[in-house]
Amino acid sequence: MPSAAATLKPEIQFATLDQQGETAQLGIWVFLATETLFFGALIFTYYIYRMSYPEQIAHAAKDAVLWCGSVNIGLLLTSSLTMVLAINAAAQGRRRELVFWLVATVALGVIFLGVKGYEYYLDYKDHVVPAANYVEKPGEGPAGEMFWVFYFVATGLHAIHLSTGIGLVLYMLWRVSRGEITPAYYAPLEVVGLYWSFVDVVWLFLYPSIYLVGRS
Amino acid sequence: MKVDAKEAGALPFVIAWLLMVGLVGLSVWTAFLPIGVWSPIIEFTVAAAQTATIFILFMRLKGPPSLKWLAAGTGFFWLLFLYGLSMTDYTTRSSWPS
Amino acid sequence: MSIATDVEPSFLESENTLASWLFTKDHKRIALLFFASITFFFFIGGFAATLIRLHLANPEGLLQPAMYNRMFTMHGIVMVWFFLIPSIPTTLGNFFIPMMIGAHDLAFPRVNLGSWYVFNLSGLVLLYALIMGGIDTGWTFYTPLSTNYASGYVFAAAMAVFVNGFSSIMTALNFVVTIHRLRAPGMTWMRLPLFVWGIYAVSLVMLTATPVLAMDTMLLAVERFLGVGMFDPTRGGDPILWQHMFWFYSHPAVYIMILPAMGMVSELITCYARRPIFGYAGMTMAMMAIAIVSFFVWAHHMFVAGISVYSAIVFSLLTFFVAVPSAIKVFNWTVSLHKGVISLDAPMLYALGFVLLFTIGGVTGLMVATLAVDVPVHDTYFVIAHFHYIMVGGTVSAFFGGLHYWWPKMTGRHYPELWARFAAILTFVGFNLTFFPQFILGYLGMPRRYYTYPAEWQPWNLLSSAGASILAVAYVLPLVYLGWSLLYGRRAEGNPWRATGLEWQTPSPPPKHNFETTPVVTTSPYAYNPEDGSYVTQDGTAYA
Amino acid sequence: MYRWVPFWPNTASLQGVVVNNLFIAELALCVLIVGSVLAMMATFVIRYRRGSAASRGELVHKTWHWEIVWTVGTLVAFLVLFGWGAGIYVWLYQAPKGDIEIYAVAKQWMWKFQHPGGQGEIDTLHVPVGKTIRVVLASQDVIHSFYIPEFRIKHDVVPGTNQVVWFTPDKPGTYRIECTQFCGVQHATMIGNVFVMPQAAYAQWLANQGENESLAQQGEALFRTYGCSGCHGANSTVHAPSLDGLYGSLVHLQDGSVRRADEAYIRDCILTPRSFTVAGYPPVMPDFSGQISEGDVMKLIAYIQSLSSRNTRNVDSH
Repeated sequence: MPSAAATLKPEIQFATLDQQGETAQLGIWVFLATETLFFGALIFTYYIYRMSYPEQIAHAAKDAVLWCGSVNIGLLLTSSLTMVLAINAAAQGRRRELVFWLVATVALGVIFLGVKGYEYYLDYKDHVVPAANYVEKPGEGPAGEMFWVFYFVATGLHAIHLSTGIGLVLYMLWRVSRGEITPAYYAPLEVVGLYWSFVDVVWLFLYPSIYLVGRS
Repeated sequence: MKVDAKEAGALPFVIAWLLMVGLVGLSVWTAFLPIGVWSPIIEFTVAAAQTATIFILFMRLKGPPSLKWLAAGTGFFWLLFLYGLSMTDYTTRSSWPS
Repeated sequence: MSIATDVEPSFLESENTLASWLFTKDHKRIALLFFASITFFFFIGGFAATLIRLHLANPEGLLQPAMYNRMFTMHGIVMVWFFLIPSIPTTLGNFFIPMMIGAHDLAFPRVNLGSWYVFNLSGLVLLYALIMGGIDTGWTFYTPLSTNYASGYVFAAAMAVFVNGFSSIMTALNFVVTIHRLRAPGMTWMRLPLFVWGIYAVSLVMLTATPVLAMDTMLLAVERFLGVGMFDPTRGGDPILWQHMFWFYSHPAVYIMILPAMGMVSELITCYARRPIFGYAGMTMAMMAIAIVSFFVWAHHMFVAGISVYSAIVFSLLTFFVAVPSAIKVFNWTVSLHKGVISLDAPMLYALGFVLLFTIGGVTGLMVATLAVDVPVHDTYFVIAHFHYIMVGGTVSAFFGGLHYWWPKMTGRHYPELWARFAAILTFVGFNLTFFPQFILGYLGMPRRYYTYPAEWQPWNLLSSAGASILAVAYVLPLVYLGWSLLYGRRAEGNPWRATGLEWQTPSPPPKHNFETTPVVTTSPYAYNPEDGSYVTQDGTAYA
Repeated sequence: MYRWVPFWPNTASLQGVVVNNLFIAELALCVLIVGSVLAMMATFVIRYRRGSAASRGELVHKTWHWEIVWTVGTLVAFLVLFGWGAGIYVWLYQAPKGDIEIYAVAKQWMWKFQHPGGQGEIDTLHVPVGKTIRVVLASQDVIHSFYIPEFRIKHDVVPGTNQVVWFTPDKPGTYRIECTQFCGVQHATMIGNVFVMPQAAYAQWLANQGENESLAQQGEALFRTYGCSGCHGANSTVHAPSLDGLYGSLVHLQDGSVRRADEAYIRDCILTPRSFTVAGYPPVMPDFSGQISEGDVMKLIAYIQSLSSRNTRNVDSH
């Protein structure tokens, strides 16, 4: 056994490692509640405007690249799966499997960002990037531009969150290599997993808001 | 089927994953049907179902500490305040939109 | 145990390199770091306030109009986000929450330290904006003035507020989790001291309100920086949407300021009246009710802003509901004096001042909650006076009261009692002289944020400015004598006030990890007996 | 009234009197509450000071009884205040048809008023005593707020929308108009005066303003310049809704909703017609947002208004 696990003690304010791990989980859940409100407020502004300019925004939203968004939702759902399998592997002490699933998670995240980047490129060619090369299309009015502002703010913030997630998973890989993630104490990995899955959930709501509503 | 991290196999998660990907398909399909207001309703029901799956199964909302439920619910619950009370203004303001 | 206490040095003395402070994980040291930061910002905000009052002493003024506008904006931003909101939670809360619940530290010490760094980072961004020339939008950043018309560093200031929110969230998250998970054995929810309840309630509000403001300022910054439309009416945006989201945070923010103060005052009144609080359960419920209902009332800042009449009616009604728990609290504090053994030490003077000033602020709050009365007094000095009674008369009084009360515990030294009483009375007098005339000015019709005014209002303005100079002295005075006491103050024993809380059952100043052994709690928090002067501390020890 | 109180503002309108009464009632209640808290505190602090011999036995403990009485009592008092205030507010903010309709445009840092007869004023407003004055407000740049302390009325002027305030001055005199929403560097100087004149003097003043095209006439000219008459005119071949009798009527929109055709509605229709397509008409009207100044919009509204008042009431009579 690596020595780190044998000498692992809870921090001074905790009685047991279990208490420490569960407290960390509670902490990240509370943090995710604030994230819910953060993205929820953004979606709130979007729907206020969408309520006011239903046709113009629906018109603008049809220019969002549906296949990119759909591929990405698939990628993220899959990454949530690989993440949970990584946690299971950690809890059950299967280290090679753990590393494999973590690498897979990072890979899926990176592909997501790649697809997103390509989508931005397509958007740029379509002249829908506000403040860069936006050209108002007939029938959209100023509300069209507001849609694209929302689109870039929302997807941009999501991409920042996802990049943070990728960084955290890489950090976890490093800790795994140092033997610090063991069946006795893998709370850090669980915390990262919760964050990762939540970033996935954000996309579950952004996806229909941006790509689907008003398509028909 | 066991879902606790200590003893879970891959199977329940793979099944849930397949279901969720299937739901995405349903969502995209209904988006193109001429069913008016029903299509966003279906799309968001799908999103809510996927969220519930991820929260409960993948993020193990069921396990200890039990307060996780409270924390997870609070964010969504508080959003209701923002959405609901703002609507008292936006649904009745006569000079909006301009 | 007593031997171990002698051996373990206090948290102040255990190690004293610069790094041991800057990278400390000890909640007590982090509290002192926060103390330094918010004191700095308090005096920056106070400096601006002093200039404002000097300027308004006569209608011709002292500053250029643009400079005056920058001053009140700076006063607002600094005082709200860099003093009042963090004041009690990050300093007294940080120091005493773990001690009061019998924990060795907060749940996430690194997050706690991070919060301090993030706070200072946001402070630096704000100082940059101020030094580069400041901004003149008012602390409310109303669009489209802030996005399209105002000169100055609106983007930087908005980012400062945005980053500051992270600090709030980190601190609040820590408190919520700590209070849920790290209470000592026997410390049930109904045995928590009311200060802990106050901090718990305020953390809940911080966690749920701050993200909405973060998103709002984010969109403002995007609009300002990139020149795209979001709240701009000429591009289809709704300026009132900014206000909705801004007040969704900033109204609860008022309760963020007052809830810890309410908890603080409950500690002070029980200790100096030597009797249990009247209606403990009612007090806890009132605080939680305030925390939640505070989210239902934000649009009462917008009664004349152009929201729909129906919406205004709904929000007015809800605002009256939030006043009910506040009324309960005032009633309970007052009755808590009944049959006590009352000594008017400095902390108690601050606490009694708090109750009175909060009551005046509260009843004038009823007036502005009434729709028809809000129409004439909205955005006038009446509102200025009203919220200063709550925030300065309330929060700052309670903060100073708590600071004096816990000073011996934090530093191991007594403050000079006579000077402190003098400062407390001076605060009360100066405060009323400053802000009461503003009620009158407001109803006479003087709008806020005016750099000049018709000459007929000068007497009231002059009176207010005179009061402000007294208030300034009353705020600088503690800085002097508390500083003095650090070096020359009488050494404090563990429990000089014979108080019941767990935090007092340690040496002063406390050792690094608070308790040698985790205490076991057996009683309710305020087991004072006024009849014979006996009391039982929370760890079950009875004293005659 | 109340001039003997040195810190009481003058009250010079019907609205002012109504609001004032409520204010006084609330003030009395506040004094009562603060007074009783202060009295209780002082009594206890003195009677139960440390060292006093007063008995400390039998603390009042079980508290629900008191708590409930106190809570219900305050709640009832609050509900009365709420109802009283809300009733007045609805009355204040639902402007009736006025005797005189003034159009006001706020901009950094001035108030521009236009009378129905076309007379324009800057930072001054002349109105007759005893008449109901309706002021339609618009802003050219940022949010301002229209406030006359003596009338106890105030309303924010939000760019992008029209707001309406009304008042019935009941005492001749000169009163201040203030901007109360911070609107930039010279916010404090955005002050005007409203002159409330006896009706004869007001008529005299109007006459002295020289010959003016009325606001509606100016609007009619704009109606042609902007090409509105091409479609909305009597002989047009384009299928566009007629504007005769539009003002004040109920309009059924394409999306199924119904709107009252008030100033705000007409303004919205001119600027963003696509959001307000009338049921049964094609959405062909061009978007005028950003192309017409607030002043011109107001003239057009005055003209469209005059199309309906020709039959119902005579605008030019005063």
